[in-house]
Amino acid sequence: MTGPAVPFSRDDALTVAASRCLRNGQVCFVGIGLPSTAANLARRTHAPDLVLVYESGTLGSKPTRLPLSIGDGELADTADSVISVPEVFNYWLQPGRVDVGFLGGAQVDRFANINSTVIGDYAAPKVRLPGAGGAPEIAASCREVVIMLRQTPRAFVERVDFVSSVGFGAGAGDRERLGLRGAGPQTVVTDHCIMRPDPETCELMLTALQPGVSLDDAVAAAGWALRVADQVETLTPPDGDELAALRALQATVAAPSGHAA
Amino acid sequence: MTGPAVPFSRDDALTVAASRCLRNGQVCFVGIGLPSTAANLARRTHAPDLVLVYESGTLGSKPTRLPLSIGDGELADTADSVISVPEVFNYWLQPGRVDVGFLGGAQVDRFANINSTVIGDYAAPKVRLPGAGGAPEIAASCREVVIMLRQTPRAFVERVDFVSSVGFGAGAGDRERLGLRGAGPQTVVTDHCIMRPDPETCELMLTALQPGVSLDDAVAAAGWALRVADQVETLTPPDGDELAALRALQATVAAPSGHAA
Amino acid sequence: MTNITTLAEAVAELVSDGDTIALEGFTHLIPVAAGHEIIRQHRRELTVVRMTPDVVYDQLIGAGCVAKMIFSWGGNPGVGSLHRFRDAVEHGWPRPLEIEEHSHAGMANRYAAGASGLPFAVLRGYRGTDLVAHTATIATVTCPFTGEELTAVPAINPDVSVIHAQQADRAGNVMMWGITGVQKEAVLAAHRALVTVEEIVDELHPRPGGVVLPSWALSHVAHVPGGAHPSYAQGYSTRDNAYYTAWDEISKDRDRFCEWIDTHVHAASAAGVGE
Amino acid sequence: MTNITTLAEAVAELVSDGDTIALEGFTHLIPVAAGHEIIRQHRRELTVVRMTPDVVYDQLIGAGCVAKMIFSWGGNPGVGSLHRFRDAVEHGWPRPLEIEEHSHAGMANRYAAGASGLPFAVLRGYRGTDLVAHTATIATVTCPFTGEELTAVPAINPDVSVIHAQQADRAGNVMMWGITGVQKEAVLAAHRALVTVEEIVDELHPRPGGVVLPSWALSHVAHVPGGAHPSYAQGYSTRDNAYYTAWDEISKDRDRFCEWIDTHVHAASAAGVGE
Repeated sequence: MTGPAVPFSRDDALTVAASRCLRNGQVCFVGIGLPSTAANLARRTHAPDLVLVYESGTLGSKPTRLPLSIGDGELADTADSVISVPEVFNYWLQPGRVDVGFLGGAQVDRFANINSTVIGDYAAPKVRLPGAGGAPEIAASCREVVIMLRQTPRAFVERVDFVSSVGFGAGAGDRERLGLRGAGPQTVVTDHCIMRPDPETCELMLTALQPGVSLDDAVAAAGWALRVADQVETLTPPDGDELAALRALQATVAAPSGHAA
Repeated sequence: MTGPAVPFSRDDALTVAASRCLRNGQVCFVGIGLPSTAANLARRTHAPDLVLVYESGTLGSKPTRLPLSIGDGELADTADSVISVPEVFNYWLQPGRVDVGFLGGAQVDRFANINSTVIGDYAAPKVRLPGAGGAPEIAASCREVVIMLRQTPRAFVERVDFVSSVGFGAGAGDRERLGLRGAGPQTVVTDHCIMRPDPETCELMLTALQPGVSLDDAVAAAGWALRVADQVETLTPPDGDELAALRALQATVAAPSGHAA
Repeated sequence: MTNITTLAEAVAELVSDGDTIALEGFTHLIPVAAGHEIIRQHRRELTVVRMTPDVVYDQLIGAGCVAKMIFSWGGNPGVGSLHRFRDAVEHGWPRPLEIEEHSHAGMANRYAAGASGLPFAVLRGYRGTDLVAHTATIATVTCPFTGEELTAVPAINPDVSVIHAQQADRAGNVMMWGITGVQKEAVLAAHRALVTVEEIVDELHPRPGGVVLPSWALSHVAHVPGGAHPSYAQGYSTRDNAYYTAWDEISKDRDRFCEWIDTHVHAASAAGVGE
Repeated sequence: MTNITTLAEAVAELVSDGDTIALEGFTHLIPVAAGHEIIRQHRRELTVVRMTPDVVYDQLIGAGCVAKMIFSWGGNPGVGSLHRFRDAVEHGWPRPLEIEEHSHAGMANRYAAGASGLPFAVLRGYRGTDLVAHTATIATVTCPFTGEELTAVPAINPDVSVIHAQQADRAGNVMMWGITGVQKEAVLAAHRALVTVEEIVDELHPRPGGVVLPSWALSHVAHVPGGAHPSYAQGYSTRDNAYYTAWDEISKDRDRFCEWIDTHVHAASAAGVGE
């Protein structure tokens, strides 16, 4: 946290805050996109021994550039082991060997349930999204889950249109009732704030603000009456090292594809 | 079948007769011991493209010497692919991809059931045998089974003391009732004769005699009143090529272990 | 034993209207050329299965080959939506698309059960999700030892599975390496299997991470260099990320899509892939 | 992360009286030295699990460490019977041995279920055999989609699994190759896992057929060159077939067996294996 302030975007703040959720030595199941950027940033800053597991079957990947897809050859080339997709889900994810599941989505609701399936009615959708992919079992089986998503009232809703992956269902006790073994989404990181589940009710509460974001703005950017914790801290801004590492990571993406269009 | 007669033992006749049951290009699940010798003999004589599968997880092994155990390094070194033991049973044996299962045992009964578990009572055994190993599912799932065993009235019994692997159970219709997919033991090769199941009753019937064995001797060497088919042929004796290949195979065994005894 | 044939012959022989087919690949080794050949041969009423349907399934759907899709994640990886898939689901164009939607864990286990000759697989999955209410092929099963209730999904046994691999030998044994996804399971679960390969070699040399499929587990092998483009074949090609990006624009518009299919699929021949 | 320790420390820390332990290996890579260390440390009332219990389990049984054995084939491969096992089952010497007997397919699936965090596995197995009547851990389960009845076996989750591998790196990641049997499943099914290795290397280089177990899936790694003797470690040693043959005579006689254990196990130290 030393050095002069460096300019950063909202996405930078989101990515850096998410990367800080990962501790060195943890095993992290990584989705592609922002979660992958945040996890790889953590590996290049405070968590060099973070173990990255991708659902394509790479255990312990140490990519030198940001993978563009879950099946990027870089992930296989740098992995401790490449295994089959059934094995990654059955032998590694399902028994609870993974510490942190890192997920995004299209919608997140008050109880941290995730929708990545459909906006509107399932049978006659307004927007058909790609679908759940690996997320339902990642959300169920990892010891804990970190959700990261840009915050708008359309993305953060009272009740998701479709529960693709369970956070806390309808509230306290639901995970236990459903037999979901992990602790669920303990942290939701947005470009406005950090939310954590109320230990009693499991409802998401704003617990920290991104630097430069007001409490009113952060609450207004949720589609429900977002509760605010008694103590709200403001996150330390991304420091120079973090931003330099992030820029270096981002710079690796454009290179391999000749014309990025 | 050319050349002058070459002397051969009862075991030679048994092994050669069993090897002749295998056709070129078939996929054969091989147990260690006599079945492995017979299968490797077939590969070196009339069935060079016989595919050998061993339960240790070697697909398409082409051993240059007789393996001494199911997990002989030679089987891995010469395999098309080495896979895990769960995979060999689940992905390769269980779905019925294997043409022929080649089994031995301590006892075989009138309906070709195999005992490799115990002589006497299970709870207070006279002789505790090694156990079923891979045989129950080999006997169930291979398209057909060949049993090979030296014939004595103690080994060929009316009813096995313990059904380790099902041949035809109590008779016709039992395999279907049990949901066993393969056709079961279509051939039992002994040092006295060949037995095949009666198409109606599934009871084993003597259908061919080993060369130099009388019908009376063969029937007397079974512990039940062995039925005899209307037509009984006498097997062609092992020819010079077969015996030469068998001797060459057997010669590979002693070599790797310094002192054989 | 395997039949080494041309792609056109293999598809003509193996794929019929109404079949359930799986063209598997996990970003790596996607059998795109085989998908184009299926479009060229005007197959219809297909049920297509894949964990991660991407551009080639978008093309099959837009070309009207597909009646139903069984899947767990349908998108353009790293880019966004599949517009032909969305158009079919949202507006029924060019025909309505029935969907059967699972999670990755469920799909992987469905293939594994299919490869194992079992009618179903057991997993910890789907509990609490809305997939349970919308997908008929999710059920429960009770452990006979502990009484615990678990999720069951039925085996997938495609009529035809198609994969792309790096090498085959002249006897038709196949080897792939790098990320090999669920391809072995897809092949072993299928009634018939086609493998397109980058290269036919005299001998397969074992490699780290290499997965070998013996010829006796396959129906046909076809020599189709570049057959995974725009995806990649590790050791032979790199991913054409620009193609995926460009597809977003091409596929947004029905006319532009149709023109693209006419030019790049129908007017092209299977041989044009590089044979 | 893994703890690289001596064999004696690892066994002392991981194995307690009454534990369920699996020393897996399929002819290849059998963790014999670890078995001897368990005998030396006088562990008692163990339940020992293995698909193919062979000489080292005969030694554990004869030494009185074992209350129960869960297995599918117990013999001296290529030689014949296990005389200490038979003596325990047939005559209760040195103590009665409870057995829980399965088939290979069942045991492999029990480990796989254990590794998968499931309470049971489904297979086509055992139907019509007398194992069903004598083994309580064989049940049936009905497919919720087809109504078909299949066999269910419960997961095995040993307190400790022990395997032998060729190499570990200094961080405790392990690699084995050649016939690797059910060892990955045995390790992943266990609450605690110990791997003895032939060599500690600076870096693991991927190999054809190589199976890597990352350090975070293991409890302890111990450097025990020759730790699989008389079985073998591909690339490091060959099988000592004469030992297996000689064991037949040694183990036939109770006194001779006891003398052998005193001389070759108790009087030897773990270090004597080659560290």
